Amino acid sequence: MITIKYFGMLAEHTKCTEEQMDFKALKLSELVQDLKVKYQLNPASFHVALNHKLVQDSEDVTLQFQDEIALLPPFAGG
Amino acid sequence: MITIKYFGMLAEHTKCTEEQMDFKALKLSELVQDLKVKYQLNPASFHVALNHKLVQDSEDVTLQFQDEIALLPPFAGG
Amino acid sequence: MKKKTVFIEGPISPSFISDSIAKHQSKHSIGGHNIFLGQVRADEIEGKTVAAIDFTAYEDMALEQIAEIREKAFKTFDLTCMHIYHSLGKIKAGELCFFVFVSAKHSKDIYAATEYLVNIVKKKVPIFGKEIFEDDTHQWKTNIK
Amino acid sequence: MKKKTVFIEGPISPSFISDSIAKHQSKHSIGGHNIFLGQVRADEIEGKTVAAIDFTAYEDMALEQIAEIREKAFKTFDLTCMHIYHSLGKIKAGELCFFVFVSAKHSKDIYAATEYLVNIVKKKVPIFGKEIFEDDTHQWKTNIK
Repeated sequence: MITIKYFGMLAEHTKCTEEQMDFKALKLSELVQDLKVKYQLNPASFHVALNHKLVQDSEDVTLQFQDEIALLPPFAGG
Repeated sequence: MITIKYFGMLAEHTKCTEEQMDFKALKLSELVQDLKVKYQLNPASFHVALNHKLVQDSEDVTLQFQDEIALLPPFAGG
Repeated sequence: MKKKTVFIEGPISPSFISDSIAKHQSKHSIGGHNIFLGQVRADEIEGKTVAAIDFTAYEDMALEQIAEIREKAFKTFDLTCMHIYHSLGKIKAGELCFFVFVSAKHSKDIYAATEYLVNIVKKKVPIFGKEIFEDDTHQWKTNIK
Repeated sequence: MKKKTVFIEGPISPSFISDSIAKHQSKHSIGGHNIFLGQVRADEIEGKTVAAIDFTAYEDMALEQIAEIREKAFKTFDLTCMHIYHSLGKIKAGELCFFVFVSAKHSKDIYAATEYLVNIVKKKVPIFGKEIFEDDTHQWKTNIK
């Protein structure tokens, strides 16, 4: 199982804060591409976190069982 | 009338917080010299304020009627 | 890494702040405290006025980030204590949403430490803010210019 | 020059601080506050421990100095509000004796403003402190090293 979380304006856009999908040994970049298509996301509008860490290059990462992915719009704390 | 005020360790040393003397058209430096002798003050231990302003060179200043002089030890606020 | 309480539901009250200050009065090695407080501004944006900001966070990630930030700040600055609190939920204009509190023996490092903590939390911690206008429309706040 | 209240008889209480913070919540242009608090340290000096500091001031001169400092700081830094309070009388270790509070629309200037105010008050304002040790002997505190 893979968990995908959405925050802020992305959760508003996807109308979803969290979804789960069956595990597949995809590259993270492939998953993100699928989500962009599914929700028509602007790639400039978010960063991707894997298991609570920002991912610099999602090409390099292959998903593991029980990974948690998060799509994060610009931060606005403070 | 001239008012002379003492603060902190100087007030402790002189056993006096405020004294008044008759007005004389002295230089401020002469008055300070008299006080040093009277109380055996260490000249390195204080600054002189005239009417609430620190005096850089008491040679340059002649006392005016109703002046307020203060002998100020090192500041310790904060 | 130890995860301390960071998120507070609703605004940070002045009495929460005074309680935090009072708790440090038993530490007799502390000579100076520095506190930053973030207050929600009633900004005017294209003729509309911000009435509140509704904050959400990716809490698990945020707590890990803040634990790392704390660790680094203790290495960088000579501090006795450090506390970081941020509100979640709807915080009205004039209310406080962010509280950073550092204490040290001497005051030298505390201003730079607070500034560092405030700026790095804004930059690195996944907190999101929906600016709600007086007419109930909204826009998403962003710290990136 | 307007002279504001600066001197407070006895320690500055945490509730005085929270009241000051609360008073600023009606100012909806403020986005950030920075607060410095000076706390009396139980320093050990030649085997003796400081139990309290007894503060006195040349109040007339101090208030004039602080009015000048305020005026200069408002010209130097982009601030909305500025408050400076200092205790007089005997302040025990762990109690607060100095409270500097600045507020601004944006946080950029507030850390430097607080640091400037704290340091210039220590340097320029005629406040005197008698460090009272636990054995009731004392020495005179000095900010000049």
